[in-house]
Amino acid sequence: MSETLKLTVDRRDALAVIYTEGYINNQGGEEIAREAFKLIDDGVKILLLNLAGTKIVNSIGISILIEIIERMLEIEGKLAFCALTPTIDKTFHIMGLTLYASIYPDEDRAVTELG
Amino acid sequence: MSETLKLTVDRRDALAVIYTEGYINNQGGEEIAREAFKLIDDGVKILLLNLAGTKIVNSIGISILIEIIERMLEIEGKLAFCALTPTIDKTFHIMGLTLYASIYPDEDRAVTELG
Amino acid sequence: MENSFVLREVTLTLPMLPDMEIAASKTATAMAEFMHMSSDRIDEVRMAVVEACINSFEHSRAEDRKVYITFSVLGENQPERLQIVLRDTGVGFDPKDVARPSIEEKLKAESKRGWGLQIIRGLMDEVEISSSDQGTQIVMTKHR
Amino acid sequence: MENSFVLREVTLTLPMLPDMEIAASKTATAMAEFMHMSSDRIDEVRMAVVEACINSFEHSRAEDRKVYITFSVLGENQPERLQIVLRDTGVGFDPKDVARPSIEEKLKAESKRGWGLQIIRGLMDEVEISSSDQGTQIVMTKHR
Ligand SMILES: Nc1ncnc2c1ncn2[C@@H]1O[C@H](COP(=O)(O)OP(=O)(O)O)[C@@H](O)[C@H]1O
Ligand SMILES: Nc1ncnc2c1ncn2[C@@H]1O[C@H](COP(=O)(O)OP(=O)(O)O)[C@@H](O)[C@H]1O
Repeated sequence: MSETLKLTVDRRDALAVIYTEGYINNQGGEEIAREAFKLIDDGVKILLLNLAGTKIVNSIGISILIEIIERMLEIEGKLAFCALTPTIDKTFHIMGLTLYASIYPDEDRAVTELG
Repeated sequence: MSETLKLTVDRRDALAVIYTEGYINNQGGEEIAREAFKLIDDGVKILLLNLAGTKIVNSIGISILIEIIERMLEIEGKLAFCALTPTIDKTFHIMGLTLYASIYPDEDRAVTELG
Repeated sequence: MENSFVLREVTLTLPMLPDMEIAASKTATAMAEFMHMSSDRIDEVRMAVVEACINSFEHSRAEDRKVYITFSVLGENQPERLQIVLRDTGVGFDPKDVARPSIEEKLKAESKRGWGLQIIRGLMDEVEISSSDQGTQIVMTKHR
Repeated sequence: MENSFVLREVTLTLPMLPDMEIAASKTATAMAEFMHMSSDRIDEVRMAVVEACINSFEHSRAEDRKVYITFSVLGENQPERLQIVLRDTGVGFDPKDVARPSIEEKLKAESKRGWGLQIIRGLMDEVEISSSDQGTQIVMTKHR
């Protein structure tokens, strides 16, 4: 009955990209985290979240993403974001997420710089 | 303060195409009619309304379009529509507009058949 | 009438002002999307809501200049239908007095208007109108 | 406080149920579009409304399980600002007790939550909260 988030994963050795489509709320955030932890356990050190398909998020969903940042700090990996709407970008700045996760305008730029 | 309709006109001799963008309500219908009557006075016999940019209409707007059909019957011209959303298409059928105006899926098809 | 419960219900009070029917249609869209109605059917609901709103705006002469709308998702366990009740406190009318419009007649007539109720009945699955000098209520239902 | 009139006002009553914040955000969008707010600013309003709704859903413990929202377009002649008043009849809280969250602290903490009010304040132009054991009201304003 609820808005559901679709995830697509593109694994490329040490880098993986997760594409989201839909609302990142409670469940949405948990789904992303579940996928992210699986990838990290599987050796992924750099994780890029491409949010091009997400136009709306809430703070519950985003706070779950902080758990991924925490884990990345432990393993000296990196979480990055790309293709954010201006409002999601602004929200990440308000929260200070940008201190621990890089934001790129698009995937090409992200992959080049994370590469 | 109100939702405004944008119109673009492409005049091609006896045929003219009016492209709409936005809500066809009272004012929207009147703007279309004004443009249509100008074109008819100017010799246009076949008028195609391409509604690809219109996702919402109301019955007041559409009833104004009936005035264009009336005028076309007088001058033995023709009003046609293309690129309707399924709901606008259904509404035109409910109203019986399709008895006096042809509906085409897209502009290419319309122009070929109206040729 | 099917056996069913109200799974959720949202009410909206709108002023009778230009374009406010769009606000009603967006709230209807949210409710219909929530129950996973197909996008074409959502669009039909949207148009019916627009028509019902402008009828109240134009014809009700309600002194409070307001339309009251209740969107209810009905069903036994799963959402089955969206019921929209739109109410005004205007002068009312007798639906039996409203002739079914036809394009032939309108082409000859001075006024081309009079399509709203016809369109609402064509786009919704069930429509019931009750009206008196206390106001008008239209109950429209669309199955998922 | 600027000198101004209510140019239009819409009220919405929502049940505290999953995803109902989306219905609120769509109604907000309709009002903001109507006053020709830019699409980026509309998006910010949308997000603030979502946050305010889920705060009431999650924390208010209101017995009626409802949130009451009034969207008002304010201005002298032209629409100047959108004011959104969101009210619940819950247990309330003291905004002074809510610490400003920081990412450093959250990274170490068990709960990563506590961002809603911070985000609302960051996205809206003016925010005022009044809360008692009778409920909570948040008044949020965004200029066009
Ligand atoms: N809410 C209402 N209050 C009073 N009269 C109404 C209302 N809705 C409809 N009517 C009456 O029914 C008639 C037909 O309405 P409708 O089919 O929507 O066409 P139109 O609005 O174009 O006249 C209206 O002209 C009006 O007399
Ligand atoms: N409507 C409300 N009713 C009761 N308490 C509230 C309400 N809104 C906020 N609060 C309180 O303020 C705190 C901070 O809210 P917020 O910044 O949105 O973060 P979060 O909701 O993640 O805890 C909440 O944890 C809650 O204690």
